[in-house]
Amino acid sequence: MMTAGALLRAMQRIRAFEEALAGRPDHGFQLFSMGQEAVAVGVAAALGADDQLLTSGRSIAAALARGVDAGAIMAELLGKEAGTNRGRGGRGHLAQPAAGFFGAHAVVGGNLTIAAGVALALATRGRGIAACMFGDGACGAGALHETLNVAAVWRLPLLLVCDNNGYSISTPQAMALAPQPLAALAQPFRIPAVTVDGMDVEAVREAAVALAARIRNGEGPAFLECRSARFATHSTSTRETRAADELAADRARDPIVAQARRMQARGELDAARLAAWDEEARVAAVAALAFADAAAYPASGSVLEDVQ
Amino acid sequence: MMTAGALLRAMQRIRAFEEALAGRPDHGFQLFSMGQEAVAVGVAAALGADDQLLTSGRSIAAALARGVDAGAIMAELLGKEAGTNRGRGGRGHLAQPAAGFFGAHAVVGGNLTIAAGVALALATRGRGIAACMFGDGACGAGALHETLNVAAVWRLPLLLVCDNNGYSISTPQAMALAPQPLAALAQPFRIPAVTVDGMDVEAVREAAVALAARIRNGEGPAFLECRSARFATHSTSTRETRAADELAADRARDPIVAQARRMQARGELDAARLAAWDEEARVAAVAALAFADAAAYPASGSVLEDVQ
Amino acid sequence: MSGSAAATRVYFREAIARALSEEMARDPALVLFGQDIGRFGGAYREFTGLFERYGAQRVRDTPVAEAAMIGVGVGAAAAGLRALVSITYMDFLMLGLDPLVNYAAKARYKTGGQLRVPLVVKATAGARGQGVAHSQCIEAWLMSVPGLVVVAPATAADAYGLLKSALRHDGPVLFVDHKRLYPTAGELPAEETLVPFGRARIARGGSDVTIAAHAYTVRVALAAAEELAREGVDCEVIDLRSLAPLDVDTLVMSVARTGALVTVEEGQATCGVGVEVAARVREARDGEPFRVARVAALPAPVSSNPVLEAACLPDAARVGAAVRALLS
Amino acid sequence: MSGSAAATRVYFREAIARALSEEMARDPALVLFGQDIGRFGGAYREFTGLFERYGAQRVRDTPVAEAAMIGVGVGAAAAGLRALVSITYMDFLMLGLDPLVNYAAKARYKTGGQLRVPLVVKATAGARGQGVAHSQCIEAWLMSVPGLVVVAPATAADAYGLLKSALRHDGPVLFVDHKRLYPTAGELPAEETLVPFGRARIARGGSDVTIAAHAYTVRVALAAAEELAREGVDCEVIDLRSLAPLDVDTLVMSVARTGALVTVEEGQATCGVGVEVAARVREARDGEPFRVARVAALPAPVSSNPVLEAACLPDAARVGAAVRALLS
Ligand SMILES: Cc1ncc(C[n+]2csc(CCOP(=O)(O)OP(=O)(O)O)c2C)c(N)n1
Ligand SMILES: Cc1ncc(C[n+]2csc(CCOP(=O)(O)OP(=O)(O)O)c2C)c(N)n1
Ligand SMILES: [Mg+2]
Ligand SMILES: [Mg+2]
Repeated sequence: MMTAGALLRAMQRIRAFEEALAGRPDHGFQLFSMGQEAVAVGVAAALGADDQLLTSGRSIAAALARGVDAGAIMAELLGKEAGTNRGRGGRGHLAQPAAGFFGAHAVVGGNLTIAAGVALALATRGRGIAACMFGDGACGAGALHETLNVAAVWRLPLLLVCDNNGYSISTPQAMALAPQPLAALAQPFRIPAVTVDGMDVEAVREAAVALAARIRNGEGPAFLECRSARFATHSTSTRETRAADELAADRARDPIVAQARRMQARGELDAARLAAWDEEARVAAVAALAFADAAAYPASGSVLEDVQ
Repeated sequence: MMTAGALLRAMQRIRAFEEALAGRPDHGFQLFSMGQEAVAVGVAAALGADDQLLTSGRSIAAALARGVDAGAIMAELLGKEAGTNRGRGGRGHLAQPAAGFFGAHAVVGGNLTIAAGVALALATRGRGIAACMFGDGACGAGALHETLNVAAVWRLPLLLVCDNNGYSISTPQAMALAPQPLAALAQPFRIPAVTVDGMDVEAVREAAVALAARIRNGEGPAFLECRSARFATHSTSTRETRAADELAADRARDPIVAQARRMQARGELDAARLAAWDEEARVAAVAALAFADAAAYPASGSVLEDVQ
Repeated sequence: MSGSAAATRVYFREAIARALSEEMARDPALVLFGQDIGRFGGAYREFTGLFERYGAQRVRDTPVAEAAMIGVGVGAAAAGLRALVSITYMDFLMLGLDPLVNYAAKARYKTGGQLRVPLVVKATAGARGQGVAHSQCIEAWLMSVPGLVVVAPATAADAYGLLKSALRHDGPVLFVDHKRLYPTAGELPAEETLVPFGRARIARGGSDVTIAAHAYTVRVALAAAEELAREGVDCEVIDLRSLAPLDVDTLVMSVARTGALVTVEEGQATCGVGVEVAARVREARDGEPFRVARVAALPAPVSSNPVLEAACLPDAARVGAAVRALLS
Repeated sequence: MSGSAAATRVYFREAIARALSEEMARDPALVLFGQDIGRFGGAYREFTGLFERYGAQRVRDTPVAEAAMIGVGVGAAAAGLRALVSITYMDFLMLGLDPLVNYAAKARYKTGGQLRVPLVVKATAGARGQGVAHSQCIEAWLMSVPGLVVVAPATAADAYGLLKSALRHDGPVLFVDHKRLYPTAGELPAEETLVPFGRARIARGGSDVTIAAHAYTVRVALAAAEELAREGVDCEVIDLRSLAPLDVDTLVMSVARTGALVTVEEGQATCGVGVEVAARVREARDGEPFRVARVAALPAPVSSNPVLEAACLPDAARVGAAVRALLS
């Protein structure tokens, strides 16, 4: 069980990583998770070595939370051969199955049926569960329905995690999706579903651990909706559409600040320790960036490798 | 409002039509509705001249119930130029939009999103609703989810009718579908849903009329599940997989016999009148078959007509 | 390309927005469906101003559900409206092929002429650093579907003129707009000028070799032609514009003069646009020989990696090399 | 076709069932997914006996959800199993192209070699009186997808041998089985004989013209060859068997002898298999001329109507006419 401090530090590392990358607009656009760190960290805290995590294209937080090496992720995002995917996947396709991060897939909803298949393979092997993170936008896709149904009929060890930041690019959830809450989508399939505050890392962790336990217990799939908020624009090349006050209200719910405050209130953390952890995270991010910058691009002659 | 007798006679005409066609295996396979007549007749009874009905490939009952000419339907099923679709559509694609039967489509679940579009067009015009009949098998398809969602978000005048005969070819509902009842699928979208006995034509009619009234009233889509039973094999070229006793139990619930009995019990029908109606239906079917047999096949030279 | 004095210079996206706006004013039955096409104005800002002018009923933001987006557009069009469905990345057209190919392309035929589907599916194709699932060009698949018209403009004027023709056609049309064309500008004639289907455009006259391209690769071909001109090789560049129907006559007349054809496309060469273009020309010349070469993406997924994307895609250098090899 | 004494005569469906059963025995990781493939034994009875022998965990009846069927197969295969997904009608492959093309075909590439997807999608193609949405042949679309292998047997022996190769391949394979082949029978060698990818079969030797076909059209081509033989025209019929990779060498050697190539396919001619085959041969012969003609379905939906279906599909008469026209 990860401690409150470990949860906080994992979020700090993600934030620092993305801030370091954000300072470097010289590598095409990126899909940041700022504000949504608690979802990735809380879910990853419920997963073990035999488990696999799949995500949408917004995957930096999940990859780091799952323990994939920061340097390899940064190198991948900068298109370097030293990246997790040898620089072939890039933003939206980060993957390291050997580390339990089966990977991101940039097709909205496109990883859902894949995750059901991964869950089936794990069930056949007899060890591990699959968790799949997707956004609210994916809840409009038929793939979710087909996945919920087969997962329920076959009692697959699958944890479906909706990281609901309330928007699909510029489209607010309510304009595109009738279900309220989105967790209600699981009910017809008699799949247990919970909605939690995605800005509260301990709440996410507890819900994920509880649902994962049921799944490991052979009770079939479960659905976890985490209400989060995206602090940055959809991508670094997308224009912002939300009002300043809405953004300010979101930022006031910063999951990192909230966890730090909570720990301080519980007397588990003092300002000095917090600052030290922040600095540690910053240093790690700078190191990852340095590693990535020093790494080489793939040779153009390798363009036909690993096609078939 | 159709009378009890009108409902019965509509079912008798469908049964007689299919029995006449069944006696003629010389035109490829057919998809019969025997046993499911009450669903088509009850739903059609709730539709008016401005409305449009769409169905799955199992569409003979629906087309007849909607008032499409029996001779034209028979001609279509036998591939004749005099058919509703000039013999181009055939089994699985019967259509006569001018008669309010927008048509069948043989892709399972394939008519669902189309029906939502038809409903949107009708709403824009300001008159009429769209009804879409589909089987239990279509409830596993993502298209249903996407249709439920857009219909709810846009409050489309759409009546979704699941003609649940319990099987997708050989696959029992419970083996392929987790939701129980299937009407539960509408709940997350906050779409009103009802499950009725699909072998009881008056029950189907009442539920359809009530839901259609809500839809006409601008309250958005509705979902009607009708529990029916297929008396024949999936298609005339498909082998039977159900046990004899199961089939016998189904046939004991014959919607035509049930409606006749009910009317007799209510003193609305005597044996002579029933026999006369039966004979009328048989004669009409024979006439339809004679019309179709007399009609010509399309000219092979017309193969490139109406492509673009 | 220098237009008439009255012509105005507009960005590709402006040409599309103008065509849409004018057609919506002209035909009240026209409804648009797409992700973030409302207030947001579309991923490429090609829908700017339409929501404000025509409102939420006619400019509909949709959920991320390509199958329903196209299916609803098809049903609405078949039932009396006229629909344009915007697919932000052609890769995701795959999710909506069932309603497009199995229903829309066959509706008129299978109903014996009772139904028509005046639908335009606008699908944005091509690579621009977005990776393996946001870069594909599958227009060749749709070219093979009876009942579908497929157009792919390379200039602002053709985007405007072809989109207008598509929005007045009574059957389904695939309108392919390439990502890399959005930052480009071109001249739009002052007077409304529609571009008919099945009519190619000679983008550059020449006598030594015919280069046939469409969408963004027309610019690649023109760049190659400039280089080759310096070497004394005079290329004729034909912008196909309309892939189905194809303008075989214009191609045949050009090849009759040059005797050599190089096809260029960003999609795959296998079963692609170019191989079909060459075959149609050959069939029209019944057997009279001419030299042919095709340039296309290499047979690999298109990575977002800058090095690998560039290595995979056809560029002016590869087109130039193909022309030199063909003429040598 | 007469086989060795030891050979057994089996129906096409039996060849498939045998290959599946043997491979399931050989590889416990192999799982099958499909509609009604369990007790029912499959739409064409090609899964007969497998459910009884291997059970519900490995022979999985699925809901009618092609996207999930393929997606689950892809995920299971990528995570350590080996999957075969049965798509009863190739028309419905369209519903599952996203997981197949956007994920499976790119997984190895986009993960830098970390993932492999040992998946076979078995899609039943072709027309047999089932109408516009149950008759299409879209194998040419998949031929163009980097990362996919596409095979299409015409005989029981090749169905057996190619399916076995597919079930041992470490990447995604599209296995095309044509409806009209199910009632046919052929000889199966007594000893297990795998058929490698990329190797065509000379179904009939000849010297006047090369006819290239695949799946059911091989039988159409052979029938035409019989007729033509009576007229003294000696046709070589090449059964492509493997569409991606293509066996260009065998084609080139044949055309070198005959100087004429007629391609036959049941799908559309436009951007089809035949036009690609002819182009590969031409490229391999660098420019050395030969006569070419293609025979395919007419550009219309394939109706269930007996008259219109027959009018639309290529038959021996049309192949014969094409050969005569080419040689005259
Ligand atoms: C099938 C598909 N359609 C459209 C897109 C374009 N797209 C990329 S991200 C995105 C928004 C997804 O929103 P959500 O699922 O809520 O995830 P978030 O971006 O909020 O994390 C869209 C529409 C896509 N990648 N895939
Ligand atoms: C997308 C798709 N997949 C598979 C099929 C093959 N198929 C035809 S009918 C049918 C069964 C459908 O069952 P259901 O929806 O319950 O309708 P019913 O036949 O019971 O009336 C199937 C699987 C199809 N037509 N479309
Ligand atoms: Mg979101
Ligand atoms: Mg059923």
